[in-house]
Amino acid sequence: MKKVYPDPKAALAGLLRDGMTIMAGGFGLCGIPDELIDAIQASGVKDLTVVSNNAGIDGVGLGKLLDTRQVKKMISSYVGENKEFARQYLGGELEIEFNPQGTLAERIRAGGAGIPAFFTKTGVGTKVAEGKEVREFDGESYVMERGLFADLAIVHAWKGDTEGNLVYRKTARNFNPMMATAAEVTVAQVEHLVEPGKIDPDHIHTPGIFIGRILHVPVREKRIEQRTVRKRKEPEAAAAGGGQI
Amino acid sequence: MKKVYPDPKAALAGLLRDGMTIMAGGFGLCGIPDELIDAIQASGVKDLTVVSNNAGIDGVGLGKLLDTRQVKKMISSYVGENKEFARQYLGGELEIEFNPQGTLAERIRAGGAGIPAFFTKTGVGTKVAEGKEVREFDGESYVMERGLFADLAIVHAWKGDTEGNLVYRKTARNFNPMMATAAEVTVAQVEHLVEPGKIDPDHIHTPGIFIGRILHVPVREKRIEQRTVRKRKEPEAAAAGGGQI
Amino acid sequence: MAWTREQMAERAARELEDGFYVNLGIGIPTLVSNYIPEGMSVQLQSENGMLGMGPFPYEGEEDPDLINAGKQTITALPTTSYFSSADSFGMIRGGHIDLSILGAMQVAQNGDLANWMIPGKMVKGMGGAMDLVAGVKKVVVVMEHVAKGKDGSESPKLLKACDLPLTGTQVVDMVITDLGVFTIDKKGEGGMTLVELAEGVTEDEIRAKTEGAFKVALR
Amino acid sequence: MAWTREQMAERAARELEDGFYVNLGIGIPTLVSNYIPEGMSVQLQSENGMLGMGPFPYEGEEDPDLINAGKQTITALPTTSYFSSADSFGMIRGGHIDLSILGAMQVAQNGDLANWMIPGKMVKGMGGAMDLVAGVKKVVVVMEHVAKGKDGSESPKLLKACDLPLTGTQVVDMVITDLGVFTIDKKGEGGMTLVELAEGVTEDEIRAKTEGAFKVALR
Repeated sequence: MKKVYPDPKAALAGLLRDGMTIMAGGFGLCGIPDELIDAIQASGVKDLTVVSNNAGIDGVGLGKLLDTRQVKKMISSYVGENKEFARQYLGGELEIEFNPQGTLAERIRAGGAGIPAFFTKTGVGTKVAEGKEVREFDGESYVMERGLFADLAIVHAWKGDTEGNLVYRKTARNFNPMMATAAEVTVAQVEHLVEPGKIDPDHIHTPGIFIGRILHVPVREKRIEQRTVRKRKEPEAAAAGGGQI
Repeated sequence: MKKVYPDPKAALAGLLRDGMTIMAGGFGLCGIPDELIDAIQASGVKDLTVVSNNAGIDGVGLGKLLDTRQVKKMISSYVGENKEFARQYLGGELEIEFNPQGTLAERIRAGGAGIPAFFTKTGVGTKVAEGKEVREFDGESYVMERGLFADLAIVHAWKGDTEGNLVYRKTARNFNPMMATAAEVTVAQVEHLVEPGKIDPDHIHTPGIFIGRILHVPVREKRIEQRTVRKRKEPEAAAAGGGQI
Repeated sequence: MAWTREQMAERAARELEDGFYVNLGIGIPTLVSNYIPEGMSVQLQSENGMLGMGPFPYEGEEDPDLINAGKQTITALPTTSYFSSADSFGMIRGGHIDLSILGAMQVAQNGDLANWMIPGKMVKGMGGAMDLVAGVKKVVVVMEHVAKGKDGSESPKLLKACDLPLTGTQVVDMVITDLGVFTIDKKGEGGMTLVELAEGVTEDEIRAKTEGAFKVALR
Repeated sequence: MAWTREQMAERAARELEDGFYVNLGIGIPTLVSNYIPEGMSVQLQSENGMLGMGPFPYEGEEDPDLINAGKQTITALPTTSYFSSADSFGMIRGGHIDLSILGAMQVAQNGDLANWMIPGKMVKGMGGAMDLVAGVKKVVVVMEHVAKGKDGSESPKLLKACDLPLTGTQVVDMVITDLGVFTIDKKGEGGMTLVELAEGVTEDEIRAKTEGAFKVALR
């Protein structure tokens, strides 16, 4: 039972077909399975429904699949950074289903955990609840949301072993762990591929059972969407974006 | 904002009242918050509803609260190892609500995650589904289960920092992480208490936000319910209980 | 000659496939781990929060923080991962476990299973059994063909319909008893089929000891 | 004199309490982190999966794997923990975050909030805003008191009812504008109350620029 594949093309061989649903991990450009996205672009597969919190930016990440018009529909929470996306959407060439970010995360988690539907406060009384069942529990209103399950999930992890056990790094974790559980087949690209036993079993974020195929991607430069820094001379308290004293 | 308390009694001060609902982590005797249970026993608080996968064994863990008749109702999945439990139950002194283990785990996780109800295949067509809504999704039947939320959760972790970030060890994790999220106040006992920054933030299982109070419990002997061993001379393949070749 | 417990476990092990993730119940199912064919990668799941369960520890090496769902001390393997009970049953309920092998009190010809309570007796609880049978892709029951009363009487366990409270409805794919092997078309209309006989056991003997209807298609 | 952006952020910071876990939106809310009183422990949550968010990194120390919900590079603190988006929004939806400070296009007198889309314009999506306003214990909106059109016209943002698509219904507890501070009894019948005026701003000025009904109880 070999899970390790030599390159992105091999790792996706036999898994792609027109009209399929693909989940792609990542938040913005952080923790995206970029090499697998490249291979999907190269394959030419089309009419895809893509479940991903964002849609990449122009020419990067999922933006590439938009450039080549391989995507029919996006299921996302925020797609603001992509001009080609806007063009196709406004031109009626691309369908979009917006989900609140937490509802999207929970729908994916539910799909992977055998839960076909759940109730949430999020979106009650808004467009998001239109056409959905709204029910009261203990005096509060909740909307019913459905689990999501894909034909294929592609995820990015920092470290993985040949059994498919994965560890994510910092905020590059985001949607990857749930997506890994919510597809017929999950393919993981990892920055460091190690032998079983090299990862402390208490540190594993995604157990190998969820990973059908795994691929080592050599470390390369990762893109930063919003490079924000502070000057070395500035006092710490003056830096925006967070603080704890 | 100090979360660290010097002893179990102090850590529970002001939190206990008759008739309250308490979640207690652990599976069997593994990963149970035993020192906190002892302190609850000593407090004399009564008419408790206790949510816990098991009910301890006679004189150990939650078994202690049964001995002193402080428990009115158990919400559990399996309570087989406790004679006093059986006596009180058969005598009508103790109420029990059995939940399938996975349903119990998910109800607790839902309670902590703001999900009042969800659907599951587990228990459809059995006593467990009686009186509950059963609904079809995509041709399969599912039963609706409700989230669980307690007044107090007590959990055991291997390591914690003063901010309340927790790490569990091996299968002592079990119900502890979900319970930590599903109560008004959660009190954690930890074997090792460290300063913030001493735990790799990628290794934290329970973020400190969920922990209201934390307590260092010195390492002591942990009880084993079913000591099962193999002889050193036996070939590995002959050992029951698991195997991988 | 009926099969021994070991032979039943050995037969059940033939349902394993390379790369399978498997949950084994208490009793005979536990023995199945002794018959995993060499060179086959099979990972055992323990529903209390572990994947990649190893053998029992050597004496003196027991770790109270490392137990299986039967609360027995066990060991880890290089492939091991630990997780919470919610994640463990997400794995089970979500259909990620390939095979569950477990014991039973009764199985009906439509795949209904009863293995958790006897009315009037002390009820211990269903533990994870209901989740496993509802969620796991393939469910194999290993049990004695008949129940033996204290007076030596025998009563069938393979029934038209279970009379004990159910653990799950239409959940069993295969039943391995000491007398033979049955498949069940649990989601369809195909019913129960006798597909193997233990050495020296006749179809007639099985028919006499089975209440549920079954076809015969020995292979 | 209306409050500046910094003064609005400073005023919002007065809603912080020791031990609070807080989620800050983009824009003025982000500035609130500059006004956390010394000695007060406040942990910032970033909904993409982080608790204990630190300041922006020094130049050259940016880590592409460490960003906030606005996709900006940030840093960690000794208290930091990372988690998945599902766990992050479990935290939010489950009511574990004490305070959310965010911007708005419109707020209604009953606490309805609109801040995610303008019909006819390109819709970018609601991101985590709907989850935050539905789940966080206390929601504080920080915004300009009126919207300014390109022609210099002004239109009120504190309304009887929002006309833009809603982000949440009855979710806002407090509104801090450049002119003053309002509280909203979002779950009750108490309506909206003006409780503070920016220095030099009069009740009349606010009344002229506010469509929603409000009581006055200056403190």
